[in-house]
Amino acid sequence: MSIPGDKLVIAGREFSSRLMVGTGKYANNEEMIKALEASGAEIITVAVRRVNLDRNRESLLDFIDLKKYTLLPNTAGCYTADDAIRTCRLAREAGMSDFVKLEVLGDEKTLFPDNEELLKAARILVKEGFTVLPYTSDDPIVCKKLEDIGCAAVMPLGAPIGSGLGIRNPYNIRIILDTVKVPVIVDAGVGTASDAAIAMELGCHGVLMNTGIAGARNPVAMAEAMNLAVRAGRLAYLAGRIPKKLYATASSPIEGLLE
Amino acid sequence: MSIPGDKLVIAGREFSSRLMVGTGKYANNEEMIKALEASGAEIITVAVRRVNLDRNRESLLDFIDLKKYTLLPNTAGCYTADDAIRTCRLAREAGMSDFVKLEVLGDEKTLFPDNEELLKAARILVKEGFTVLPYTSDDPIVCKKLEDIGCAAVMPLGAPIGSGLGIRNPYNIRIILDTVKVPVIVDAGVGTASDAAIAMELGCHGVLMNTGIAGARNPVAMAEAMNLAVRAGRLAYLAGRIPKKLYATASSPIEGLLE
Amino acid sequence: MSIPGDKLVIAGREFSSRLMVGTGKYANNEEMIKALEASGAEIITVAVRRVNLDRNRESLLDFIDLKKYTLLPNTAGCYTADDAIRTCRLAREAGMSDFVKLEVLGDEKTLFPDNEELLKAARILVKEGFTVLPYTSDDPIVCKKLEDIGCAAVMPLGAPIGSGLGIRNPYNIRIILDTVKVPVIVDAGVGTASDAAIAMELGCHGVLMNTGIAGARNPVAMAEAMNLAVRAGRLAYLAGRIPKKLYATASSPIEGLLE
Amino acid sequence: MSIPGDKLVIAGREFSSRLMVGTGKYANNEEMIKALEASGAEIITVAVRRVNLDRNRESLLDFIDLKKYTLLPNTAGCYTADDAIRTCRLAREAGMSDFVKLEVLGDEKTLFPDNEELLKAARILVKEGFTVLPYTSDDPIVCKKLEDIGCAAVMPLGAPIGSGLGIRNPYNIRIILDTVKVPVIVDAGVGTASDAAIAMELGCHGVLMNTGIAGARNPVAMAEAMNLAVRAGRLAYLAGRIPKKLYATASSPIEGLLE
Amino acid sequence: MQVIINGEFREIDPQNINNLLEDLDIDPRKVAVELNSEILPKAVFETTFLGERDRLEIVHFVGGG
Amino acid sequence: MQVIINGEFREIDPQNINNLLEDLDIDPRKVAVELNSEILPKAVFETTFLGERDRLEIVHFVGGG
Amino acid sequence: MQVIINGEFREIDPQNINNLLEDLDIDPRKVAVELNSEILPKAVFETTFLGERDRLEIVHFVGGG
Amino acid sequence: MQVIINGEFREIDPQNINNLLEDLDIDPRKVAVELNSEILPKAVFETTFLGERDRLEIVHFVGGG
Repeated sequence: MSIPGDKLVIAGREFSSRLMVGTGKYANNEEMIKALEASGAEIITVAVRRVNLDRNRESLLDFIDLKKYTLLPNTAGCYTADDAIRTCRLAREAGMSDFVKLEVLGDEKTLFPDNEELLKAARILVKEGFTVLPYTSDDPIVCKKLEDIGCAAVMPLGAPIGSGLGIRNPYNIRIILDTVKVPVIVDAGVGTASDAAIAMELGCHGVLMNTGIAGARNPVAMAEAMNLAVRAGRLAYLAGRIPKKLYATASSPIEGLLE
Repeated sequence: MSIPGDKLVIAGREFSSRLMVGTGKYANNEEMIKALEASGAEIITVAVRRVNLDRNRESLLDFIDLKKYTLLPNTAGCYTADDAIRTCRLAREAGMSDFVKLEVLGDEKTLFPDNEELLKAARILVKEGFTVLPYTSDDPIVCKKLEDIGCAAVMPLGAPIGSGLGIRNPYNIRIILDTVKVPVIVDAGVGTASDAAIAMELGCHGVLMNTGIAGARNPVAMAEAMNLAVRAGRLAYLAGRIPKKLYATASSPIEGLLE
Repeated sequence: MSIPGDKLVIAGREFSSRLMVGTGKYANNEEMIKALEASGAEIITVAVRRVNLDRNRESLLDFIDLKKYTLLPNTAGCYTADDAIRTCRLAREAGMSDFVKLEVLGDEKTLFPDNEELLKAARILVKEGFTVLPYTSDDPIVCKKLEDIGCAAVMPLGAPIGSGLGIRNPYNIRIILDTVKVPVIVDAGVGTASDAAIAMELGCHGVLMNTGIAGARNPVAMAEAMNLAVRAGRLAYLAGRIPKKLYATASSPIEGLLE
Repeated sequence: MSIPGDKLVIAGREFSSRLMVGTGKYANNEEMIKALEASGAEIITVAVRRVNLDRNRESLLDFIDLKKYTLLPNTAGCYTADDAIRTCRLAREAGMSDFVKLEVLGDEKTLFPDNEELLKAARILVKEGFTVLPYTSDDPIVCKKLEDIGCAAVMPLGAPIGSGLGIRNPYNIRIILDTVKVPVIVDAGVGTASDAAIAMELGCHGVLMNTGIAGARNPVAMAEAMNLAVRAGRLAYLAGRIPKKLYATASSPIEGLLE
Repeated sequence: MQVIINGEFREIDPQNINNLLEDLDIDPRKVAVELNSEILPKAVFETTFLGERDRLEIVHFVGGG
Repeated sequence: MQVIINGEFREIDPQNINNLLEDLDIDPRKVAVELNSEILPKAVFETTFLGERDRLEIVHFVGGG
Repeated sequence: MQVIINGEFREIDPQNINNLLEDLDIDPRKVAVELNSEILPKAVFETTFLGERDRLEIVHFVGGG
Repeated sequence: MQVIINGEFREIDPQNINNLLEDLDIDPRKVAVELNSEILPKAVFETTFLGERDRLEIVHFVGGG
């Protein structure tokens, strides 16, 4: 159930799964691990936070098989380029990898990116050798700038983080796909399986989500649903759908009808 | 990759796949067979036509493994209750089964059902012991009448046959799902994978399609896409999606942020 | 502010306004009269009910200027052809006019039409010389039958009565407009001004509403909004809108730019 | 036909019309003037271009009654903050007014704003005492920054300039309306009357368009349609629409039905 | 004698429809009348007399959509 | 003698349905037969003989949606 | 002497901006003028004289969106 | 002596980073350390000794989207 040789390539690394998932908001680590399994994801996002000195020292890394999953540390919670840069440097030190999901947020209510600060941070981080995957708006001009700066992909939002509204503006996503050559990964807004399929049918190279899975009544089942949906959407995109028409076309032959 | 015990039950018969596919419009029988395989369908629709006395006698049944597939003969091309009834009787005789996909068309341009004639035909066919699966409009009142008549399922259209417009009016489909107890199967209009997923996410019990697969540039790949999409949509429906919100909710914790 | 000679013609009678409004659900008669004025409507619907022998004898007709408004009695509340026919006959007797808004409802939850009964009633009423304006589904096949029976217009619903969902399926409305020659009037579902404008932009000949106005916080202001919106939509339809494009076209000249 | 005291206030100046229109792309000046009249607009945009020394000296200002219309010079065609600033300074000199529609474009295909450059230009122009009305994306974070900088309004695009796609992402427009206190004027993308009505129903304070009118088959009629639609949408917004419901509510009484 | 008007039993004197409507303070021009399931043209209101157990429906227009 | 099969005139010898299908190289298990507008159960193919001017419809399943 | 007006070389006599605009048949109230990349207030049109190789931009309003 | 770790004052003995992490029961391979706003490569954990009033940030990965 896959297309031979159809790989997602980011910064020269190949991935078979086009679904990236977050590790936040699960009831417990067991549920999280089961959901990661069901999702088939190879890239998982993590946050960088202070070690809590008063609580048990249990670390997320005790649960995650790093042979199986590529960690993508994010800069969630950063509202300035400086904070995001600092977080990326710490993430690299902690994770021994250059991959970062760069977020610079504009406000707490929308969690929309502050693209002016995002561009600042991206310019510096790319120079420092990071593989930058920026979370941004569905703004083709910003995406083109991020590509020109040297980001390894662009990750426009479909809708606000955790909103479950799906892709609010497929037109912009299509324009972004026409505009940049790096992978386009829809990040944020996916609420259900069809949202993920739609992203892939538009031609996106991948989808990233967290709340859509972790917040579902049954996260493991939803993880599997998203796994199937991303593959369904990708296959449909490659298969070449029928054109839309206002009127009908019969699927049974006219010839040989009884008289 | 399936939910144990989640079966589609029609007239007491259980099916594991919720995708039903047509056998029309394929380039050749080999392609059709490959697409049926990829779709995972267990129920396939066929048309009833005169044997062509001047051509080779090759029959569709020479290609289809009847242990694997349940035939669902349709009455495509019938514009009156009488024609549809006659076709159903012939189908039963030819196929040794009571299952029929009842279509009574209103005009050639839309191929929309003539529900007045459809109801007439259904009343007679149910009395004659047929297991009637009627192709109808997204009209809750007609669907309720069809259920009351004794049809085994209702199959409202998502959009015109072969149009690829997807589910034009999800509101009516939802109302139909609230209104009848028999399985609701979206028949016609599905153009791509997400359309099928959306039908299942609404709570539909199955999806029936032909042109969406056979008309794709790569029918076998699209058949697999539809297979995955129907399962994705069903799983998402059962998993319980997150609610939609206008604003965001963070997926990474606030606690432990650097200062 | 109108297009000379652009009239709505129903059964040979000319109307300047393409907005028809109901008279139900107003806080009081004064508010209703003000709203009718603001709407600019010339045709208003009324219901037929028993005179309440225990209450004051005040009649709706004491408030409505019949020189200004054409009454369109409805058969709201009728669930069979017989009830609707009986109500139409009483309405003609009470109102001395042949105009009737024919409704035969299918259930109380959706108030969707029972088109099978509707067709029965229409066949009889047209024979009895009524000018029949039937409330029906967005079903082109039923609309064509109603035209062939001799109805003076068809009035497909945009969405359930009082739902305010607007036109749920513009595709079907467009097909109906392609299919019949009598006026197509969207009846039911309009929730706000843009819904009415959209109906007219599709090419509909008129819009009928009640709850959208009477249920607004300020019914008189909403009545004026609907009046403007119907004219705006009609004008836009006649003016010929620009085509939709994925990409941009500059509205300022390139020539003469500074260097 | 208007709400007493409902004025659009920009930088302390009051306007009765909430529709702003461009002066580009008309077949001739006569048609343009007629369209301006029909639109009821009080603010009209103009471009700044070199005088053509080889052609007749006829100036746009020979045709426009400056007692009636407020000129809003734009910086269309500028791709950097510097060009836009230079154009604004020339516009002020030529027009003796501080009002400018600030555009800094990102590319020629989408004509989407380059918000990074836009913010740069806005910071300088506001300091120089300009009344800045910036054309921007439907990005609440950028809009908040523009307000904080001191812009007199924000003008997010509904869709690409001249695309006629309407408001592609009403969710973002709603969030912008929640986020800023200055007037929100939808600029670009309006293709027909209902698009303008929808913008106003969302709560926007005004709409700006050019191609939607000038590009229509009959620009003068479309100008009137837009005039009516903006007023209809505004009135509907103020009147308070009915809530949307999946099911129906009768508009005729149940009491007094025949038995 | 007893008749049924709009579903209610009523005790009235023998009389024609016009008198009845007058008694009920109803303007005949604004209503329609059904007598024993037959519609009664206004023209015969004067000449139609009520009998024991007659069933009458008297309807008029009310606000509706 | 002459019969009409699927709308075409055909000259055939008097015979039963099974023989006819055999001559036409048609597998009886995969078709349904209508004789003069009456459906013919497979059970009676052997015992049903064609007569002059009989109208036959022989149908089977083809690809359809 | 030679100046560049709106990108084109032009041979003109030494003169002030007002005279130039007059020669060019341009209404000074309806244009803005940039001299060697500096905006020229209308107030100084009279007192500003053109020199060899000066670069002038003369702009006005045209239809735009 | 007193240092500030993740925003909290702590009384500790003079020691190097590795010892500190050991005392805190933290696996050095799974964290990153910032000393007085400078990131500290793991390579120098052994050779870096804490001084009075040093400010330390010790971070690791947690679940996030």
